[in-house]
Amino acid sequence: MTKKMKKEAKVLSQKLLADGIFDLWLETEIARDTCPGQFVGVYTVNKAALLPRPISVCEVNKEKTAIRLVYRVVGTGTAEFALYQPGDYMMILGPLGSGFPLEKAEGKKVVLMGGGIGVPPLLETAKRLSEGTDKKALDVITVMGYRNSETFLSEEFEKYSRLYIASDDGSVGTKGNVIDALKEKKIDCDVIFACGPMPMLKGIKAYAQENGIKAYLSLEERMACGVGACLGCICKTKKVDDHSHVKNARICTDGPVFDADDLDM
Amino acid sequence: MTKKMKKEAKVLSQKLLADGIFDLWLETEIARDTCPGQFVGVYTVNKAALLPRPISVCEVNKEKTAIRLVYRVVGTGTAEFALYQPGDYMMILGPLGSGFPLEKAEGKKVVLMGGGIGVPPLLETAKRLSEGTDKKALDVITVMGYRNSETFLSEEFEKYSRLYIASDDGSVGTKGNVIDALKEKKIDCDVIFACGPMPMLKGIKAYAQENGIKAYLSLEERMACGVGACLGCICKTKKVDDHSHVKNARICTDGPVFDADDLDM
Amino acid sequence: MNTKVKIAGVEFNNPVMTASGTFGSGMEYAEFVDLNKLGAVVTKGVANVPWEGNPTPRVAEVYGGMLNAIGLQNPGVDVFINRDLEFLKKYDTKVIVNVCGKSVEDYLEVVERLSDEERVDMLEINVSCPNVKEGAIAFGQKKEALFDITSRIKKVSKKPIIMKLSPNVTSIAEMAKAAEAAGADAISLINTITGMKIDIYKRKFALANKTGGLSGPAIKPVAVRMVYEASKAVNIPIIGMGGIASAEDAIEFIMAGATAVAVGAMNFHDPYLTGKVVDGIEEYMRNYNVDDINSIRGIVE
Amino acid sequence: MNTKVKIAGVEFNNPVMTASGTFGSGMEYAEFVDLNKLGAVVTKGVANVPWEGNPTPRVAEVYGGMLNAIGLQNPGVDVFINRDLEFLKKYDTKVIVNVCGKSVEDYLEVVERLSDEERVDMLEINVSCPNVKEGAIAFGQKKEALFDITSRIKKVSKKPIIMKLSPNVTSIAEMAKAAEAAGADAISLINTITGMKIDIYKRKFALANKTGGLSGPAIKPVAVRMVYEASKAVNIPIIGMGGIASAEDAIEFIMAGATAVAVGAMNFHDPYLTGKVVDGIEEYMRNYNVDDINSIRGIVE
Ligand SMILES: Cc1cc2nc3c(=O)[nH]c(=O)nc-3n(C[C@H](O)[C@H](O)[C@H](O)COP(=O)(O)OP(=O)(O)OC[C@H]3O[C@@H](n4cnc5c(N)ncnc54)[C@H](O)[C@@H]3O)c2cc1C
Ligand SMILES: Cc1cc2nc3c(=O)[nH]c(=O)nc-3n(C[C@H](O)[C@H](O)[C@H](O)COP(=O)(O)OP(=O)(O)OC[C@H]3O[C@@H](n4cnc5c(N)ncnc54)[C@H](O)[C@@H]3O)c2cc1C
Ligand SMILES: Cc1cc2nc3c(=O)[nH]c(=O)nc-3n(C[C@H](O)[C@H](O)[C@H](O)COP(=O)(O)O)c2cc1C
Ligand SMILES: Cc1cc2nc3c(=O)[nH]c(=O)nc-3n(C[C@H](O)[C@H](O)[C@H](O)COP(=O)(O)O)c2cc1C
Ligand code: FES
Ligand code: FES
Repeated sequence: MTKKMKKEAKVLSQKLLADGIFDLWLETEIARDTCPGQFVGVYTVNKAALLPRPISVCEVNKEKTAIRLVYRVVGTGTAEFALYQPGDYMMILGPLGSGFPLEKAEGKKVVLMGGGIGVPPLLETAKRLSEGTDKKALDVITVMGYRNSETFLSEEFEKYSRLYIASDDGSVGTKGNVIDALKEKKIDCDVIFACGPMPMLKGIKAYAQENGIKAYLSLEERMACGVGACLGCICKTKKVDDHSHVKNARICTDGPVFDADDLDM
Repeated sequence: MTKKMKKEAKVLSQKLLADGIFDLWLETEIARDTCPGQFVGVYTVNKAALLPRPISVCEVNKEKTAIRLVYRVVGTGTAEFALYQPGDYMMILGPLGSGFPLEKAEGKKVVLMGGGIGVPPLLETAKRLSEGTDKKALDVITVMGYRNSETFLSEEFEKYSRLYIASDDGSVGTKGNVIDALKEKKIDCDVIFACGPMPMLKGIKAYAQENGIKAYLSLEERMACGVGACLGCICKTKKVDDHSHVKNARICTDGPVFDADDLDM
Repeated sequence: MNTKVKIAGVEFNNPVMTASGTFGSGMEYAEFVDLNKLGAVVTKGVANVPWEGNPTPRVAEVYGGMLNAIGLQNPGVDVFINRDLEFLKKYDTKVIVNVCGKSVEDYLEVVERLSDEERVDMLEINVSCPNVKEGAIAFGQKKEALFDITSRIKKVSKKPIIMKLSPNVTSIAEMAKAAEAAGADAISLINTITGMKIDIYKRKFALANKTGGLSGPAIKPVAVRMVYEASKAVNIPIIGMGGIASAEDAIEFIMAGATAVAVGAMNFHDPYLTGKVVDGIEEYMRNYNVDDINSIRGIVE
Repeated sequence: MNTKVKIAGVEFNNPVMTASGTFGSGMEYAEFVDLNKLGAVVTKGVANVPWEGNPTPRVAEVYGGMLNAIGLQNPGVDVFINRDLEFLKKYDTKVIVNVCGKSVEDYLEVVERLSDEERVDMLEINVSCPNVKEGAIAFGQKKEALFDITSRIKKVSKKPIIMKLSPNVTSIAEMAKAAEAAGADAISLINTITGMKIDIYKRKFALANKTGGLSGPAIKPVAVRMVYEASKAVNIPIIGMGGIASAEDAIEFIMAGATAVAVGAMNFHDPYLTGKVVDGIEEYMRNYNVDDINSIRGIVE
């Protein structure tokens, strides 16, 4: 397991990617051992807010020992992060969580499905699975769902995968959500990796079960410690969980990515 | 009375004046109506600390609509202030308090006595009384007490007054406090304006009474509102106070400068 | 859009009030805020005779708030009527006078004196100040004592009565019920939570009084919870306070069950705050299609 | 320089402990802090059988702190002994096990099971969790109930007993006295203060449980005051906690009368904090010529 640390990270660049969505590169030792699907806890300078904000790692650049975070401004913390300029420092905790099980996609047809701010965590996954950095998939297909025509990161996904888009307003790709796109495009696959809002994840789980596909889902929950100590961020599991000995797994440590079959959603 | 306001002020310059003592110029509308001896409340960005820090106005530059604050770093607030750079903004509330009664020194021999961080508030006082901007004194003498040879602001006082120095360690001027210097130099006067630590002020009050001199003392107390509403910052007075109808005056509004004869110290 | 709220027959233009002791009688803040804009000015506590209050230091800053141990310094009810109430006659806002005392008789005397003052719309009875040794908080920490003082005040008062409750109790619901049972027209909460700060370099209490009352954003979650619990326990209106720093905070209290809210220590952080809260509530109502402020009271699920 | 403190015959290398529930059993933080450096590891509450805890959201951030309503999820005492205590055998630090239950019998069962475990140095009895409906806090809010459960636990326990008190009471001094009278070897305080947060846009409680326990720097002044009041009321040692974020904060609790201190929610802000507090206390002692940490206990004037 990679050693977790809380460290200052240097802002290398930050730009607006789409309405309210920011694209931030941070130079940090944490980059050395980060796997796709893992996240970091980002601290605010604002002392009224003391808990770290969980933000997924979107991309890793090992040469520059840098990670990329793509986040939506939704509250005090993310609003503060958006103000950072190159050269500024931010305090981050990581790497956190377990990431996507790339080995489950090895030599397989994998579909990566992301909705809204669930899109970014899949970029590094797509990259590694297509380039075979760790494990190589047979075929990498991505299905990304957006609100409208602001399809942030889509050109980058095209580099590593066959990309299908769904949009709520129908302005790009399939009108509807990612499952609608999957069905419309009759995409078949062995494995799904997904990240996005709960209704989407529930839909994917059902779809995967019906079609005999393995699905791995990245979940979100309110967190305090981010390291598995506070038991704040649990999700319900089908079986008694190994750590808790009740049917609760910790999203921050046992996840955020879970085998859909293990989840009681 | 001058209208109080809470406004952003622009940092024009900041420099280290002596060990731990900073010299800050702020561009602010508050400069328009500020009298010597008044103070401002300076707010921190740190949201853990919500109360304004009272800092005396050291000098006023009406052309630049700017005020000068000279302060010692002693805690979280002042440590934050020391980080500000030209072009930054700080939130300040003012002008607060009533200031030195310059009219009481008009045509008189006045001694301004400052101890430690009580030195700065007297600079604008010395300037106005010597230049006669508002009222002109017959003679302006200043007696400033320092810890050691770091006699910050002393050259500036020399421009407006005959300056005597006392230092705790005897490295400059009279060894001892400002009263020791007053006695040693056999300075006689009609009026004293003083600012500094409580023991010094008590000594000055006693000295003034013995020698039939009028003394006006600038007091300090922990403050919350700074505008006279919370009753946090009172000092004991001899007579029932006009506002409180008990023997308490509010330092932030009725003071910080008081006629020594009115105080029950 | 309706922002008017009613408490015991008194109609307030909006639910925003000042928390007693943090706004004087409005004089000092009239420079910053148009008092006519406020739902009500709630004055500093006033007693039958002038009180000196506690020695200094009386205030200390703590994380996200402050401690105070003013000790209810006040000029007494006579000066208050002649000066403060006179001053407030210039304004078209409701006036709630906060009343303190050391014995039940003290309270009754002030209540009777104020009962005939036209400028007074309601009385808020402070039985929860943690900073005076005699009486005061004792009435606010025992439900029998609270019941007793409330019913005795109700007997003599010609003005509607708000009982101001202490958070320093095991069950706020029981205290609220006792006040209601004794005839209180409304309750307000929370007063400050007793706290302490020690200067570890001087090895001394930060306050001369040793303990003081904690207020400011730090206490907001406790205050919201108590307003919620009280609102479930009684049917009389509640004035909620404790750490309000924005219109959003004010709405949080209203959704927890408060009919009106009061801004306290954060006036010291931002002297314009009360006015901003009034504006911000209207903005929220516009943005989220709330036609009547009364429609979101206690709406939390 | 002596940093050792003694509680009920158990000697701790220094007064710095972890607050129950914020540090697991140390496993998760062992990556950040050398557990051997700590005075003691205080574990998450453990019950006779596994508990599921509350639905999510279980945590919410508030000004200067957080709310939690974990609901004492735990794997039960058997797993705890086999896994957590086993893990702790690798370390040379004292171990205090926090015990929870829904009935007196539950508590007694856990206490008896742990009584024979060598790795356990003391037991901390949590009678103050505001987040479980049955039992728990009820024992911590009525002095008779506290007296009763304490004496019954003392009868069966072979380990020294720390009673963990709730701040949600009118008089902490009375509760402390009840615990002492019933034979508690020490008391610890404060547990969290019950609070609430409402999301005004969703019009929903931020926590599924509606209320949660407030912790973090926001509550420190209340905690310091209660430690002070308790220390004046009883002669048994006190473990102080509530918002500790630095060595200075820890010393503030010691000067208020605590023999030891515990770091809680601020571990989440800084996973290295416990170690820093240990170092910072030593630095303070060096800089201010304190030879023995025990010499500044309760020294405030
Ligand atoms: C494992 C994980 C990965 C995530 N990855 C991303 C990402 O890559 N990009 C992105 O934009 N967002 C991501 N999120 C959501 C992100 O954590 C929240 O948007 C963010 O915490 C909001 O912080 P704030 O201070 O702006 O909002 P506020 O509402 O002011 O935050 C208040 C508190 O609530 C918490 N909070 C608020 N929203 C969420 C949420 N949706 N999930 C968890 N905690 C929340 C905050 O962390 C904070 O403690 C992720 C969440 C999780 C759990
Ligand atoms: C009328 C007046 C004029 C002043 N003028 C000056 C000046 O010109 N230059 C200067 O260096 N200092 C001046 N002081 C003292 C200055 O206010 C404090 O040094 C400053 O507030 C410390 O803030 P801090 O956050 O650094 O310290 P902290 O100790 O972290 O502050 C904690 C709290 O205590 C208050 N506080 C701490 N020390 C004092 C103090 N001595 N007086 C009042 N409140 C205090 C702070 O305002 C804050 O609310 C003046 C004080 C008063 C009352
Ligand atoms: C400086 C100060 C003085 C106060 N004086 C009184 C008072 O006279 N009467 C009273 O009922 N409450 C008094 N209070 C309590 C407030 O009215 C309010 O209940 C409490 O501060 C919580 O609100 P806040 O967090 O918004 O300040 C005072 C509070 C402060 C900070
Ligand atoms: C997430 C969380 C879980 C907690 N779980 C327990 C527990 O199991 N048993 C207990 O006695 N106290 C528990 N507490 C209370 C803490 O031990 C401590 O008393 C309280 O948080 C105050 O300290 P702090 O402000 O430093 O966090 C918990 C606190 C938090 C924040
Ligand atoms: S956030 Fe603490 S266990 Fe996951
Ligand atoms: S600081 Fe509030 S009255 Fe002076």
